[in-house]
Amino acid sequence: MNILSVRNLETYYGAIMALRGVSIDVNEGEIVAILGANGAGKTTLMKTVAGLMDPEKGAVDFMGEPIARLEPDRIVTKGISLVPEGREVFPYLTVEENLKLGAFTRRAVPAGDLDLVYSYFPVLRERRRQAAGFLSGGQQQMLAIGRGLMARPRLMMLDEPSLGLSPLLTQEIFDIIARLNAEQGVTMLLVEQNAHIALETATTGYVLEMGRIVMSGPTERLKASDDIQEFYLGRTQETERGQKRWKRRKTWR
Amino acid sequence: MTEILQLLIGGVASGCVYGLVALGFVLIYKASEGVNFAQGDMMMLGAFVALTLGNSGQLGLPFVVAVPMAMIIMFMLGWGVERIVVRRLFGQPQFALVILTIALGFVFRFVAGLIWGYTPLVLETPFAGKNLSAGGVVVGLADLTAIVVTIILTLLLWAFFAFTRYGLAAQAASQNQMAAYIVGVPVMRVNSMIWGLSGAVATVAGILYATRGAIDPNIGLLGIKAFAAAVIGGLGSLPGALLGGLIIGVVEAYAGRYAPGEFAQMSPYMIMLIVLVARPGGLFGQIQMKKV
Amino acid sequence: MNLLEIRDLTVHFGGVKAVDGVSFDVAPGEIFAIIGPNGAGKSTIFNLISRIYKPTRGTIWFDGQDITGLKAQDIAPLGIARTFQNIELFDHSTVLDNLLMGRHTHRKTSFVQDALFLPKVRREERLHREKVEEVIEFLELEAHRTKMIAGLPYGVRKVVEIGRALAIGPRLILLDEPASGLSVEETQDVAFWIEDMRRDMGLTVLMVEHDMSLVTQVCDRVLAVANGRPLALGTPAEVQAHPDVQAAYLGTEVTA
Amino acid sequence: MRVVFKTSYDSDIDLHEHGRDRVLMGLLLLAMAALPFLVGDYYLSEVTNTLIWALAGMGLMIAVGHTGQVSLGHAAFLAIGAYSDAALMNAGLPFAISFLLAGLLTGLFGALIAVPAVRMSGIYLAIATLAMFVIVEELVILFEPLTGGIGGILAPSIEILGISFDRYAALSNFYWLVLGVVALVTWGYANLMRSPTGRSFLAVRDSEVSARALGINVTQTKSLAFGLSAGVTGLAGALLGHYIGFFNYELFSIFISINLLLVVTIGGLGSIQGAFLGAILISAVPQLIAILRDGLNENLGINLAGIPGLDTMLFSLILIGFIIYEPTGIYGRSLKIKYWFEVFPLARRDVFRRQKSYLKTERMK
Amino acid sequence: QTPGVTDTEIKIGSAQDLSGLFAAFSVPAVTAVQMHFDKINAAGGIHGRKLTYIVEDHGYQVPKAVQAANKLVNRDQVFAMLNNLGTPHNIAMFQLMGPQGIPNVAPITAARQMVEPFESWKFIPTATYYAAIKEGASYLIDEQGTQKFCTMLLPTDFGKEIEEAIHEIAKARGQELGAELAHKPDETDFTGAFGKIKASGCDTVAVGLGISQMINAIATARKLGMTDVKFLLSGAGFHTVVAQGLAAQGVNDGVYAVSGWQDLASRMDVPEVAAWVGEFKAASGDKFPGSGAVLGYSGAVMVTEALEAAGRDLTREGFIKAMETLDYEDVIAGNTIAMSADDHASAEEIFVSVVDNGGWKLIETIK
Ligand SMILES: Nc1ncnc2c1ncn2[C@@H]1O[C@H](COP(=O)(O)OP(=O)(O)OP(=O)(O)O)[C@@H](O)[C@H]1O
Ligand SMILES: Nc1ncnc2c1ncn2[C@@H]1O[C@H](COP(=O)(O)OP(=O)(O)OP(=O)(O)O)[C@@H](O)[C@H]1O
Ligand SMILES: [Mg+2]
Ligand SMILES: [Mg+2]
Repeated sequence: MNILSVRNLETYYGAIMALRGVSIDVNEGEIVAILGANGAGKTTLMKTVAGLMDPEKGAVDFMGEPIARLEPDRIVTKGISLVPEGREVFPYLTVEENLKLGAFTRRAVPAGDLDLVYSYFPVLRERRRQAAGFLSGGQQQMLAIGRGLMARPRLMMLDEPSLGLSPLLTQEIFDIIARLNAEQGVTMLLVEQNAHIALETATTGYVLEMGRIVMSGPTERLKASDDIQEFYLGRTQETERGQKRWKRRKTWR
Repeated sequence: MTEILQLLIGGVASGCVYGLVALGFVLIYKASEGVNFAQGDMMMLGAFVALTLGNSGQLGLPFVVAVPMAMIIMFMLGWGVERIVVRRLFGQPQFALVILTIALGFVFRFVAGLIWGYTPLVLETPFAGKNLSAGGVVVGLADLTAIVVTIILTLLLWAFFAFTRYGLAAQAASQNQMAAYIVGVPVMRVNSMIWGLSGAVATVAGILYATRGAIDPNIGLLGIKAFAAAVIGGLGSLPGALLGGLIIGVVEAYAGRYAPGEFAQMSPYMIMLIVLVARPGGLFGQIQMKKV
Repeated sequence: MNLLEIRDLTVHFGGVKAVDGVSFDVAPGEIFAIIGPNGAGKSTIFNLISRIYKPTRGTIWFDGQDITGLKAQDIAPLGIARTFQNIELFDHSTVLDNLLMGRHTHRKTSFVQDALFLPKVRREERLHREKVEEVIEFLELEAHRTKMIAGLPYGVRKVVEIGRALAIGPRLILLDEPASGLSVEETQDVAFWIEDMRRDMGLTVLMVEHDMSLVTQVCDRVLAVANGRPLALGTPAEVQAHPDVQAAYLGTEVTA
Repeated sequence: MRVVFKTSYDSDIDLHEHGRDRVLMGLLLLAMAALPFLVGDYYLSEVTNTLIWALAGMGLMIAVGHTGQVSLGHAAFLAIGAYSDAALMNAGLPFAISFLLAGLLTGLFGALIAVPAVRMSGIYLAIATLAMFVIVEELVILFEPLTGGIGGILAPSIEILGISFDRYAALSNFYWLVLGVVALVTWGYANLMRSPTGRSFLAVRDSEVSARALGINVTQTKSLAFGLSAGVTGLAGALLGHYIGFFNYELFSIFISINLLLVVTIGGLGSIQGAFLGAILISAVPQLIAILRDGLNENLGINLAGIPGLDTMLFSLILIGFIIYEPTGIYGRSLKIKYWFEVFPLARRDVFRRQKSYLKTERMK
Repeated sequence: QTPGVTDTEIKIGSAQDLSGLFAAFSVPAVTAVQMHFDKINAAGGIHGRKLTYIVEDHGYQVPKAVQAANKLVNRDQVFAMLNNLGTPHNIAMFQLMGPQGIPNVAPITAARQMVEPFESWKFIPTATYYAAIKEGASYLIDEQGTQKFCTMLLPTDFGKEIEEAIHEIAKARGQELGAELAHKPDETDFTGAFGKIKASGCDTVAVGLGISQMINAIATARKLGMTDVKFLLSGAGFHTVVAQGLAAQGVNDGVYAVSGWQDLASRMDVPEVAAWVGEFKAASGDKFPGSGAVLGYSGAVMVTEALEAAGRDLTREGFIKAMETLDYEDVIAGNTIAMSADDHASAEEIFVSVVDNGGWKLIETIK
C-alpha cells in the first residue's frame, strides 16, 4: 500500500526554487533511499514533507490523507517522524529528557522503549544525565536517531543518519534500520551520502538533482547504472595519487 | 535588632513583588527565550482589572472572587496577545520581540489610560492597613500575603516545568523550535499558554503591588527593576527570579537605611552589575561555551 | 624536528575523561589523521590545540614553542588554522567576507587608518583579496563568492570553512571531519585538495575523519584513540589491521 | 537590472558600486547643503534634529547592528557627551576642541565599561548597560558643580572663528555644522565597515569561537566597537545638548535609549542607511501624525485631541506593524523596492516570500 | 498681522505629557481647557474669533518637547502657549519662545524658573512650590509645633524646590534639619527610609514623591508606629486620591498639604463647583477632576479673560498688558487671580489642608 505520496512538490527559499516539482511514492514497509549531490534539495524535501517548510505547489499525502501545509506537530501525530540534518538536539536538556521528548505525542513514555534505545546506543545510557549539548558530534547523532525511534512512527525519515558516525556505528545504524523495518514494519525514507550502504539497505531509490528527480527505480537497477556507479559509488574512478586529474560532469546537469 | 528584622521583612516583602513580576519574565523566557518588556504593563492591567471587578464603586465583587476572575481575564489577555501579535514574529530574532513588546507596553498604557484614566486609583483589598506585630516587629498583612503567595507560585511554576510533559516541552521549544516541532510539540500553542500564565502571574503581582499605594497606568515601570531581578537570578530560572527579587528588595531596604543617600539609590543596580560581572549569565543562568 | 609535539595531553569534564594521556608528534609536511569511535576525544584534542579548552595536564608544542599557556586568539597568528566539526561560519556574511575574515592575522592597519581609509588600507585590501581569490580558485568556490552562508547547502559550507582556514595562510591546518556529509565524488575532491595543500602550499595537515577510504588515500600516519586514550599509531594499513581498532571502531567488515 | 562587470578588486572595495551611485550621493549631499536656502525654520530644525538622531543611531548601530551588543544604556553616553562638551566649553575651550574631547572621553568611558561587559551577551548585556545608565544618571545629579545637578545647565553658545553657530540665533550655521559632522562620521563608519576592523566586528557578532580561531581578540574587538559606539553617541550627545540648549538629567531618560533602539531596529539592523532611515521615522512620523491630526480637526472638525496619548499609540502601532511585516527594517524594504524598480516589469511578488524559520537557543555562544 | 491670529481664529499651543509619567496632570488639564474653550467657542468665541487649542504630546521627553515647540512656534505659529508641562521641557522651549515673546501662560510645573528671571511673557497661575512650602512649613512650626524637618524627595525640580524651601525656613527659624532622603520613582519599600528618619529624630517630614509612593510611605510610617510624625506635602500631593489611599491604609490625620488652589471634593456644596465637576465628569468619562483639571481650568480662564480684555486688535503686547490687569475670583480653584506689570504669579493665596477621613479639610488660608 502506498503510505506516502508526494506530487509535484515545489518549495522555495525566498526567490530560490529548491524543489522543482518532485514526486515520489513510498509503499508501506519499504525502505526508500534518496540520493543526490549537495544542494540537490534532499533536506528541503524532507522538511517540506515534515511540515517544517511550506511548499508553494504540490501535494503530500500520508496514508491517503493530505498533509501538506499542516503544522509540523500535527504531522508527527499522524505518525511521521524525522531525524533531521544537523542533529538538532535540545542542548540544555539531559540525554534522557531528549529521548522522553521523542515520545511527546504518545503522552506516557513506555520504559521498554527507553531501554531499547539504550540497548542500541549504550553510550547514551552512560550519559543519560548529561546535558545533550556537550555530547560529541557522533553521540548527538545517536541521540537524534534515538529520539526519532522513541516516537514509534509509521514512517521514519532520516536525513543523513550516518553523518559523523564511526564506520562501526554506521553499519549498526543501517542494521537497526533494516531490523526495525523487518520486525516492526516501520517504513523508512532516507537520505544518505554513503550511497553504497544506502543502496544495500534500501529497496527503492530516487536520485534528486537540482531540485528534480532524475532517476528512480528498484535499488538493484540503480546500482547497475553507470552514472550511479561513477558519481555515487565511486567505482570507476581509479585515480592515482599525484596524477593530473579531471572530472567528468554529471550527464544530467 | 528589631530594626534589622523589620528591614528584612520589608525588603523581603517588596522583593517578593519584584520576584513575582520577574516570574512572568522568566516564564516567557523559559518557553521561548524571548523577553516581554510589557510584563510590567501586564501587571498594571492586572491590577486595574482586579480593581474594576472588586472595588465597591465598580462591580464590587468579593475580593476572593475578583482575584481569580482577574487572573482568568489576564490569562486570556496574555493568550490573546500571543495569538494575535507575538505569534507573527515566530522564527524572527529575539530582538524583534523586545521592540514589539516595548511598543505593546505603550499600547497597554494607552488603553489603561483610556479606560481608567491617568489619575491614580486605590484598589480595595482586605489586607490594606492591617498589621500583625510580634516582639516589636510589625508585619503588614499585605507583606505576609505577598511572601506566602510568591513562595507558593514559585513552587507551583517550578513543579510545572520540572515534572509535567508540557513544562518539558516548553523548555525544549525555547532551545530549538524546529526540533520541538519535530517531536510533535505544538510550539505555538505552548507559547500561547505560557503567555497566558504570565498574564495571570502578573495579575497577582499587580494586586500585591496595589496594596501598598495606588495604581496608575505608569506603574509598569516597576517592570524594569523586576527585570533586573530576573537577570540577577539568571533568566530562565524560577527560583533565580525569586532570589533576584529578594536580593534587590533586601539590598534596597538595608541600603535605604544604612547607606548614604545617593548610594541607596544605586545599590540595586550596583549589585546587579557585580553579579553580572562575576557571573555573566546570572546566578542560576545557563550560559555555556558552545561545544564545537 | 617535529612541527607539533603533544605530550601526555589530558582533560576532564566533570567525571568524563575526554582525553587521557595522549602523546603524538606531527612532522612538517605530514598528513596525519586521528580516528576513533564517537566520543573518543578527537574533537577535544583539536579544541585543546586551538586552546578553546584548557588541558588538565600535558603540553602542546608547536614549532619548538610551548603553546599550552596561550590564549585562543594567539593560536592563529602562529600559523595554525582549523575547521569545526559542526561548521562555524559567519552566517550573515558572504562567502567572500568569510574568507577575508580569515586574513585577520595579516592585517597591518589600525582602526584609525581603517576609518580614514588611507591608501595603505586599500593596498592591503587588494593584497588580502588576491590571496582570497587564490583560495577561491583552489577550492572552486567562484560560483558562491557573493552568496550568504545562511543559504548554502551543507557541502558547500564545509568547503568554505576549509577555505577560510586556508586564507589564514597557515603552516598547520586542523580539519575536523572534512568529508562528513559529502558524497563520494565530493570526498574525492577533498582528497585532492588535501594532497595539494601539502604539495603546493607546503602545509602540514592534521585531520579527524571517519571515512576510512579518505584516510587510507591521503594520510601518512594515523593515530587511533578510544575513550580518550591512544590505541594505535602507524600507517593507515597498520592501524586498520590492529585488532583493537577493528573491534572498537571499524567493525568486522571494512567499508571501502 | 544593471549588471556591473568588475574588472578590478577596487570596484568591490569602493564605497559605491557604480558611478551612478556616486553621483547620486554627491547630489544628495549638495541638496542637503543647500537646504537652509530652500526651507524654513520649522523644517530646518526638524532636519537638524533628525541628523543628530541619525548620528546617535549610527553610534548604537555599531554596537547592536555590527557587533551584536545590545545596549539599553546609550542615553548615558549622550549625557556624558553633552555634559563633558558643555563643561569643557565652560572651562574656556573652543567648541572644536571640546567637541572632539567630549567624543573621545565618552568613547574611552564606553571602552572601559565594555571590558567587563564583553563577557555578557544579549539580554544580559542590555540589562547591564541599563544599570550603567542608572548609575551615570545618579552621578550626573551628584556632580552638581559640573552638571547643574537636578536644575540642569544651559548649553554654551557655539562660536568658531568669530562666526556664531548658535542653534537658536544662527540655525543655518548650526545645521551646516551638524551636517558636516554627520557626513564625516558616516564616511568614517562606511570606511570601517569595508576594512578589516569592520569585518572583525561582524565576526565577533556571528561566532565568537571561530573569531578566536581566526586570531581575532574578541575582548578587544568588542571593547573597540563599544568604545566607538559610545564615542559617536557622545558626539551626538554634545550636538543634542546644543540643539536643545538647556538640559538636566531628565533629558537623557531610559526612553531616549529605547528610542535609539527603535532607530536602529526599525531602520534596519546592520546597515548605516538604517540609522538614517530609522532616525527619519522616529522624528518625522510623530510630527506627521500630529499634522494629520491637526488637519482632521481643521478640515473635518474631527477633534482627536480629546483622546490622550493617541499620537504615541498610533506611533506604537506603526512600530508593531513594521516589526511584524518588515523585520528587516525600512532599509530592507527600500532594497526590495529598489530591486522592484530595477527589474521592472519583471519583478515577481514571490521573490521576497518568507519561508518558515525557526529559532535556536542563543545561550550557547 | 499677529502670529496665530486671524479674523476668525486664535491658535493657542501646548506641549503636554499625554502618554508619559505625568499624564495624570496633562490629560485632565487638556480636557478642562478644551471644555472651557468649547464653551467659549459655542458662545461665539472672543471678539468673533474661535479658539483653537493645539496640543502636542511630548511624553515627558525633552527632545520631543523641543520638536513640539518647533512645530507650534514655527509651523502652526501659535499666538500663545498654555499649560506646557515639565520644567526642563519649559525651559528648553523658552529659547524658541523668548525671542518672539510668545506668552507662556500657566505652565504645569511650579518651578521658580517659570517666573524667574522675570520676563514679560511668563505667567504662572499659582504660587510656586517653593513659596507654598515655605508658608506651609512656617505654619507647621507656628501652629503645630514642628521642631525638626526631614525630607523625602524625588530628584526632580519640584523636589529641589521643596528642599530649598525647607532649608531656607530651617535656617530662618534656627532649626536643625534631620535626615534628607533622596528616592527614585520606582521605589516601593520605605522601611529603611523611616529608620533613618526615626534615628534623626524628626517630627515632620516634607514629602515630594510620586502619588502612590506618598501613600505607601506614610502608611509605612504609621505601620512602624511613628504615629506622631507629621507630613507636609506640596501641591503635587494635594490630591483626592492621596487622601483616599491613606484612608484605605487607616491613616486619617497628621498629613498636611499646601497649594495655591483649594480641594474640589470638600467644596461640592458650592453650586458652581458642583456644576463644573459635573461637566468635567461628563467630558472625561466619569473621572473626578484632580489637580491637573483645576490647573487647566484656571489657565484657560486666565487666557480667555485676558483675550477678552485685550480687545479686537490682538497683539502679543496687548495680550500681555491685559494679563497684567487681570483681577478676579476663580470660584473653581477657590483662589483670587491678580497680576500686575511686575507680578506675573497670579493667585495670591496659599491654602493649608489636612487629610480628614479620605478627603482634605482646609485649615488655613495664607495671603
Ligand atoms: N536558508 C536558505 N536560504 C536560501 N537558500 C537555501 C537555504 N537553504 C538551502 N538553500 C538552497 O536550497 C537548495 C537545496 O538545499 P538542501 O539543503 O535541500 O540540499 P541538500 O540536498 O540537503 O544538500 P546537502 O547534501 O548539502 O545537505 C540549495 O541549493 C541551497 O542553496
Ligand atoms: N565541554 C564539554 N563538557 C562536557 N563534556 C564534554 C565537553 N566536550 C567534550 N565532552 C565529552 O568528551 C568526550 C569526547 O568528545 P569529542 O567531541 O572529543 O569526541 P569525538 O572524538 O570528536 O567524537 P565524534 O566522532 O562523535 O565527533 C565526549 O564524551 C563528550 O561528551
Ligand atoms: Mg541536506
Ligand atoms: Mg568530533
